[in-house]
Amino acid sequence: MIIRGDEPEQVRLIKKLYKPGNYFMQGDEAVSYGAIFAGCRFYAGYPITPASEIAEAMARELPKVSGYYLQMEDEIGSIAAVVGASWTGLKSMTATSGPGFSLMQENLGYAVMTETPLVLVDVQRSGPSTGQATKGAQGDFFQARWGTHGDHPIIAVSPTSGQDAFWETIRAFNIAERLRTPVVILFDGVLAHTREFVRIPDIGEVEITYRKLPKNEEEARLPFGDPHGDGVPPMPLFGHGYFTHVTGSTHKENGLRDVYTPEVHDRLVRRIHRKIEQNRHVYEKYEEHFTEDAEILVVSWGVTARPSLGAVLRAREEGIKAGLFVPKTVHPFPGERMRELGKRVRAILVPEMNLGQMILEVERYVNDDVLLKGVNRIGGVPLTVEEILREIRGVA
Amino acid sequence: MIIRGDEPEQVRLIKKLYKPGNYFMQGDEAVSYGAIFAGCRFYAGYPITPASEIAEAMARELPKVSGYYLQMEDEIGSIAAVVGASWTGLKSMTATSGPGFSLMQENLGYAVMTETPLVLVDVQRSGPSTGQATKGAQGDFFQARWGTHGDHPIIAVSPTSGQDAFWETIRAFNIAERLRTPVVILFDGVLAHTREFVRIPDIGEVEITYRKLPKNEEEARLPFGDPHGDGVPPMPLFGHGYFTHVTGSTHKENGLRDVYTPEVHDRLVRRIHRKIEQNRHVYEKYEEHFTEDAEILVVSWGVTARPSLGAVLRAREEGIKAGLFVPKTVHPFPGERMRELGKRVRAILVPEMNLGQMILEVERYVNDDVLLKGVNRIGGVPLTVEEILREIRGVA
Amino acid sequence: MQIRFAGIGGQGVVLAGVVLGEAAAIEGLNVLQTQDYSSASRGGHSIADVIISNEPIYDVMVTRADVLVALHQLGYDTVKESLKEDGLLIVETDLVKPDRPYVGAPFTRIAEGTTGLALTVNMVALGYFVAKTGVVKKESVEEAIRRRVPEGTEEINIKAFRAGFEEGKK
Amino acid sequence: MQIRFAGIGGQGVVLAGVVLGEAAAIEGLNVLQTQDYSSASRGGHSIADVIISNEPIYDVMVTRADVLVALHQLGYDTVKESLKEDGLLIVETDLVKPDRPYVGAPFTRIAEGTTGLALTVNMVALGYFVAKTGVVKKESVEEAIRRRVPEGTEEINIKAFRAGFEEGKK
Amino acid sequence: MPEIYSKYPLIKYLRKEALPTALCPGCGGGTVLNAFANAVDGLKLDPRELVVVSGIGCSAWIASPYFLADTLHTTHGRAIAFATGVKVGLPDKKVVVISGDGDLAGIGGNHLIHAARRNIDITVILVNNFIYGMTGGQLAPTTPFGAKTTTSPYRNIEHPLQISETVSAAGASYVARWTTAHVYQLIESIKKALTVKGFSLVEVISQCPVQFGRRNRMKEPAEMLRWFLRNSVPLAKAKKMKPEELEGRFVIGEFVNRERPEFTEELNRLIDEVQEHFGLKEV
Amino acid sequence: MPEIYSKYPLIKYLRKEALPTALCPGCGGGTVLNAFANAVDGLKLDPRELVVVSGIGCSAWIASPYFLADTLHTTHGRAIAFATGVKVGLPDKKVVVISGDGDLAGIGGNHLIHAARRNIDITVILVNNFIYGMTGGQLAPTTPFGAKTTTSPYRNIEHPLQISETVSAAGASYVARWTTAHVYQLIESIKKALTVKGFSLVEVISQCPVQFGRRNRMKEPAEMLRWFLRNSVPLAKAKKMKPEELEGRFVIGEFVNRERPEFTEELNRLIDEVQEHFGLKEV
Amino acid sequence: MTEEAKTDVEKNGYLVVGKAEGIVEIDVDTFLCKGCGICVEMCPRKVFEWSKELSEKGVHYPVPVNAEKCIKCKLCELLCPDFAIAVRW
Amino acid sequence: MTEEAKTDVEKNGYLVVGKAEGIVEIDVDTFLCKGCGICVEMCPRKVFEWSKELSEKGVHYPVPVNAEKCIKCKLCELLCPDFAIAVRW
Ligand SMILES: Cc1ncc(C[n+]2csc(CCOP(=O)(O)OP(=O)(O)O)c2C)c(N)n1
Ligand SMILES: Cc1ncc(C[n+]2csc(CCOP(=O)(O)OP(=O)(O)O)c2C)c(N)n1
Ligand code: SF4
Ligand code: SF4
Ligand code: SF4
Ligand code: SF4
Ligand code: SF4
Ligand code: SF4
Ligand SMILES: [Mg+2]
Ligand SMILES: [Mg+2]
Repeated sequence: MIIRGDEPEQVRLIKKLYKPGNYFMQGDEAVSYGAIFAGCRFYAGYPITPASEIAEAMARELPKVSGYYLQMEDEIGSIAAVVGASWTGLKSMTATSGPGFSLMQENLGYAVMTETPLVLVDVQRSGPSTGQATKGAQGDFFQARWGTHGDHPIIAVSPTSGQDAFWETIRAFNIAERLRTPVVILFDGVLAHTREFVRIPDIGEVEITYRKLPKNEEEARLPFGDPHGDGVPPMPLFGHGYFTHVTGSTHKENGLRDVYTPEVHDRLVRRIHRKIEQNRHVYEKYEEHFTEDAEILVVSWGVTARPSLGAVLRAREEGIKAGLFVPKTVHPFPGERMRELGKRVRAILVPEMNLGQMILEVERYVNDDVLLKGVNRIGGVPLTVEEILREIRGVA
Repeated sequence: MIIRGDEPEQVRLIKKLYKPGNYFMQGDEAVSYGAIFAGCRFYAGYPITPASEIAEAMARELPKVSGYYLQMEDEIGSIAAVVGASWTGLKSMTATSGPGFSLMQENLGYAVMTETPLVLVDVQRSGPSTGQATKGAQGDFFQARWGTHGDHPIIAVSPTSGQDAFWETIRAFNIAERLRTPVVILFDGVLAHTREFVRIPDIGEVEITYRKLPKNEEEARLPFGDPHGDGVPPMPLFGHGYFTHVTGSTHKENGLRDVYTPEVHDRLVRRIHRKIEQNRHVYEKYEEHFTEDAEILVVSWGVTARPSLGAVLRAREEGIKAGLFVPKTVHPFPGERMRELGKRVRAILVPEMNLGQMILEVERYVNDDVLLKGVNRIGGVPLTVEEILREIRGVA
Repeated sequence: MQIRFAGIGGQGVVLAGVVLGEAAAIEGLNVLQTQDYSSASRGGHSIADVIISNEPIYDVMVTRADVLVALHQLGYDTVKESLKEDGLLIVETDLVKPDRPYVGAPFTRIAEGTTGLALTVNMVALGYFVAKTGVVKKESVEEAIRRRVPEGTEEINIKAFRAGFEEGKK
Repeated sequence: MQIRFAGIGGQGVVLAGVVLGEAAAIEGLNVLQTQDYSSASRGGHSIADVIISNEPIYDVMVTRADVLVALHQLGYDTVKESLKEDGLLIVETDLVKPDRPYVGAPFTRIAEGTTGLALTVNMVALGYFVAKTGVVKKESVEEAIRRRVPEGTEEINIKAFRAGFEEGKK
Repeated sequence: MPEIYSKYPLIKYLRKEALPTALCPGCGGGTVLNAFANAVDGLKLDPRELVVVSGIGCSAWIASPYFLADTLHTTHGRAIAFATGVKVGLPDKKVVVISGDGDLAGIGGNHLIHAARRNIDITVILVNNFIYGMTGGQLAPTTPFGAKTTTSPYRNIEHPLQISETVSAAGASYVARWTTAHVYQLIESIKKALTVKGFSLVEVISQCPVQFGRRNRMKEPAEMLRWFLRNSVPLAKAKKMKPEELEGRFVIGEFVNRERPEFTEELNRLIDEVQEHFGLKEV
Repeated sequence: MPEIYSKYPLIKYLRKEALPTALCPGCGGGTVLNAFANAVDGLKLDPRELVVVSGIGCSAWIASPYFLADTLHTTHGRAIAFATGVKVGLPDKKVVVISGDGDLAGIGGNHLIHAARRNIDITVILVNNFIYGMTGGQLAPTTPFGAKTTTSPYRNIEHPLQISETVSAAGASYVARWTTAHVYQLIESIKKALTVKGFSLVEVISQCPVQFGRRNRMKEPAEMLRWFLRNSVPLAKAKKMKPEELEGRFVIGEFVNRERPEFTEELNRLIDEVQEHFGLKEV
Repeated sequence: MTEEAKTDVEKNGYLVVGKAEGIVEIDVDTFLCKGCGICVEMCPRKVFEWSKELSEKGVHYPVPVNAEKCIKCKLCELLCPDFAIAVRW
Repeated sequence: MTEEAKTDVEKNGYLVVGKAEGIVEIDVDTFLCKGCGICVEMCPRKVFEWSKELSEKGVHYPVPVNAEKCIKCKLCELLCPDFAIAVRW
């Protein structure tokens, strides 16, 4: 049985349960409702601050929509169960924070290698290690990119508000399904625990994507092939009599292990990279404000994008030609657009709740003659409009 | 009891056991002997190809020098035991490969946060996921830098031959002890299993560093202070009656948890970063060949540095002004030297057994007018002199 | 307006913030509510922030509080710096000894007197705050309480809220 | 000189490579020895490479083999492309059917005949190889065998090596 | 690729293109595969009704890729956790985990225990060969006290985990231990395990002649089988023996066989209740 | 920081500057700390001879930072593995792990079992409050069947892990279970556990009034203590009862108390043997 | 505070002392006490009563008003999660 | 190959067949067989003997020369790790 979020029965349940309207809710809840609207019907997780509210909301809501909530014995098992469930056709998710994200890295790599669609929410908290467990941060930017071993691509999106979290979660599921790949949501503890208005739409307003299934026996026999040239193999789900073989070892197009032939490895791993590279249109997303004529560009992401916007607006009021660039898909980084914007501005500020991570990506795309400066804050307290504004004034 | 590798009894044992001379041995064995010479007397690990030979050598040799070999139930437990042992004063090590390295990330971050000296050998194999388990690779370059959650610094060294592995292991221990920090050895499966001559020196030739111990009660009361201004607190070992409190949560100089005060977190995490930043002289190391007049610079590391040198030598024979830059400490990356060299050359080639990782670091330090090109190979087979030479010729 | 509630774990400070936020939401105002607390236990400080505005809100934290409602010395000490010079300080007078001008009452005793439950102190304080500031309507708060408190405890909480409101109106 | 031994797991191909490497090391030559095998089990191919040279060795793998010693069809098929056009091919004639000129003998049968143990086939082949190429001295190999084989099996292995050597001298 | 000539009909359960297996000659893993095929055949199960999950190790290769069903070859130690997701998604299929002692009871021991506790309807066939076979014969948490391995070159100073006993304590519905030499009983136990509703474990003591036998004076597979036969003690008899007497013995038989609520059934029942409670059922 | 006035002499074992603890009013964790101090005092142990290790959770805060000894506050679930390294490095010290059910038997269950198997001389005091307290009251692997938590808002459909029973099966030298209400017996058991050579576990059923009690109709700490007293069954009696009768009961008492070779002793003995064998001993 | 025949209750800074001459002295540290009620509820002799006033923590604390009934079982002292009680004689 | 009174042994491609008319037919697939010896050693009736020649794999394989002694216990078939044996009647 495959539960599709757009089945009439599911639509009926959702319509009955979730009246469109504005709700005062936490960011974590917004993620959860986003997941349910996107069709997520399997959640396995392990409690951790500040992601536990996602688990709690899923435990409460999933049974209502015939979905499964599981609490596993740890985060390693959680993502493992999510992968297993995904192969049965369930849209699946887990959520965690830094320590759990570290533990999930091995199996996240497995999901990349086996091309298993799933969504992993990392609600970033102040690290390293246990750090300040109840405080938010943006310190896992590069862990999301490089946390698992070996060459691998990854897609990560990062919401900038509760409302955005609802929609970005849906987008994350759609990307995961479309490209048969895990997608990380780089959320943060500040927004996770912030209550705001979130508009819950009618399910009819939501566009939902499903993974490609094999059209025939032949496609089913090549679970890791590329029959459509888009790098995305149709996924022969378990339980349909396809006798699918799935392994995290290097495998041929038919799924069988071949860990000795260099060409097999090269072909597989490069195709998995190419799949992500050639489908930028599926996931690339950024927001721009006043970039047409900006002289000072603020590049920010996630929770910090919001005070950054406040600061840019204030700077404009003061007559400073400031602009804002917000990558919403942060991995792969929208480098080309960054390069273009970098050519037009005099100074770039990169506010982040960390000691400078996204700035290292920005650095790769901008020339030496642009002043590049981080605006960094650690300790669990978000950057404020005032602080960012001060930095803008400083380079104005 | 603290076992110091330079105690007369230990020196006697080593002199008796290991006669100076050339031995035909695997890279993994060279690492093991290096560790023993450096004073490593505790090893906890979990078998994994291609790192198991390190465990096997340690299991065989450690009892001879009164050291402890432990096999744990997994890699998470292995690095945990290593941290525990380090706090009793034992120089401690673990070794693993990709999947295990992923699992160790959480506790590697704990070691960074608690400033626990230890050495972690990652014998890189061909990933992602289980990939080609018996084949070597260089795909964990950035995982070593960013694998654990939250803002953290890391030091990683990477040997280029069996002989080098012996000495780099000693250097890794010395850095770990000097800076009270974990050090990663980015080794690889090719060299790990390659047998070559390794000269084992007399123990008298080996310079060995030990961690700073508190000089008095006052220093002991501040296990996370900075009494000497070098960012490195003396380490009050367990079992000495200091009543030391150690935590991976944000803590004050006295070790007690304070996870709410932003300044405490900021002070701690920035000092830990500063400790690494301000002590570059302790760990920065690179090799240069023909860089004085090079027009084409090959930048390579680890196992690939060796065919790179072969290729540069051949290119010189052919009259091509090629040079070679080999970071031996790969994290923090020797960026300043890279920047200097980058200014002098026309083209830079970066051969690596991956899809292009160190090249992303190089990119940050060189101008757009330099031709920058990766020479990449995955699939488990090392790059050859001939292949790299071909690329050099291609840009000559 | 930036409002900050400060107390210790167990005083229901976060719930007070959530109810206030919900009340503002009911009135169609822009509102953002956050909190800061010790790891899940009851000894440490507990802070709830509410920003209410007619404009879009860009800050995700209270930067300078217009009102600080302090229910416990520990909470007060933790955040007192954030209250504007001309801000309004409301305190639980038995448990907070402020070092600047304030208004307030023995909210815990009022709670015990009204509902028999010390832990309704949060609603008493909220009532007092609403009476003093008028930032939201009494009725909106009562509706918000009905939505947000555990089933079965609505009336008791509203009772406490009203007691505080009365005290604030004095 | 680049030498490659190829067989299947269980034939002791790696040990042959290691012994040859050690022998070269004993003679003070530069030597580098690597291997490639299936994950710990016996069904798959098993390859051992040895590079012996008077010069420093920069490659960490055999790029073009001067000699290929093939003990099994599977190993042969896996690496036969790497043998130089004018390279020397030595095969276990019962188990490998090469598609190019070769020399060789039924090494397994010789092993069984000499030591009673099929698994000394590696030493037989090594002896044959040394006889044919002379790249290292017989005595060095015998010393290397003593250092490298499990305690108690030195003599049996040397016996097999000598049998192969004799066969190679024929 | 030569044609398979074997007249053994159960070969139909295998992925022929992958044969012969990559396991060593005489590896007990092959016998376990044989026994498993017999059990499936005996129960007349359509392999389309099976999903087989494994971790990493030689024993994890038993079904991956050789058994012709949906097969999920996962990461080291995590097979049961993956299988949990599969079972929840496909509650009507038989989900089977076949993997090694190191994989399931070493690094993966926690998933084993918690799956047993949850009593999820998964059948685990744990191939206990006392060793980490695939990585070259290192100490396992099942290695007998005193035995030699590449990482206990002098002698093992640790005690082996009593897997069946521990999993019984954790709450499984069915637990049995046999050796490969007890192949008839083994087949019967696998059949029972596949039939029981709830978590079931069949621990199979199995020979690794190459990595264990060779270092412990049993080079020939058959020697190991004889060692198993010689040292096996039926559970009933073992209960009357002292711990010292049981040192180095293999207690065989059925440890538990009991009815307890099964996890996926409970989960689906809960969903029903909740939908009932909130009036979500279609009328 | 006000002075501590308490006349209770055992307060000398605590880090006074950190008091009062950050635990909730009536949290059983405080009682466990009290009992542990009593056991240390009763044995006249110098706290310099102790190293206390914990994971993450409210119960992990019992000794970190409150108990005045070398204290290692580690990562979630891994305390026993860290403690293993400490014990090997300091074989003559008493190494104690005090942490929660989720920490030690949930995520960390595998280290628990393997330490028991290895029989390393570590004393584990496992505070079982049926819940993930610190993270706000989510389901734990110890939560009773049917109970409500924030992640089982309708009812828990899983079965709780029988920790003491499972660890006994895995091979510990000493295992006992008490509740905080059985504080005298608890102190005696901790004393025994600290004295026994080998791995020892004292499982303490403990009240979390805030995250467990509140959601399961026991808001007052004392109510929970009375619940413990009402439902406790001594081991001897429990052996005569049926599983159904034991549902929801707490079996208390000593599960095992036996002598087995201890790991660090064996390890040091092995070193001795090896050095002897290679003629490395100084003459 | 209730006055009982044989128990003297006095406050000394954070300390509340109940003395039953010749029998027992029971001390409660109101800085440490969090008012959980375990002592009040579990004392087999109902030695404690709740304070009327709030402590600095904002909680009522136990007052050993009936110290003379104490059987010195020390249960209160041992169960107190906050080391706030000492029973001495 | 040993010739026994009642057993006919013949080779058919990779298959070695031992037929004892009216009793049993035992087939060994020498492509699958790895020569582990389990059947040879564990057969209660010593039905198998080792081949003189090596198979393609380089191993000796079992030849059911004494098929007529077979008691059809199928132990060889069930124990064979490589599905190489079929005992049929
Ligand atoms: C995380 C991780 N650690 C270690 C390994 C290496 N590894 C592969 S198989 C194996 C042991 C397998 O032992 P077991 O499960 O007993 O299987 P066997 O090979 O003995 O059948 C190990 C340690 C790995 N693949 N992943
Ligand atoms: C890897 C990881 N996962 C999750 C967490 C979050 N976490 C902190 S404490 C805890 C539960 C603690 O439960 P328990 O051990 O029972 O202690 P209690 O608080 O109940 O005393 C969890 C899940 C974490 N810190 N690290
Ligand atoms: S190493 Fe052991 S377990 Fe692995 S295939 Fe060979 S015999 Fe079997
Ligand atoms: S949440 Fe529960 S376990 Fe944690 S301190 Fe409070 S009462 Fe104790
Ligand atoms: S038990 Fe301790 S903390 Fe609780 S009320 Fe009594 S004195 Fe106070
Ligand atoms: S010692 Fe016993 S009787 Fe006395 S006050 Fe305490 S609990 Fe009551
Ligand atoms: S048991 Fe099977 S593999 Fe082994 S020798 Fe007999 S036929 Fe060959
Ligand atoms: S069926 Fe039994 S008797 Fe017949 S050959 Fe096989 S093992 Fe021997
Ligand atoms: Mg095994
Ligand atoms: Mg708990």
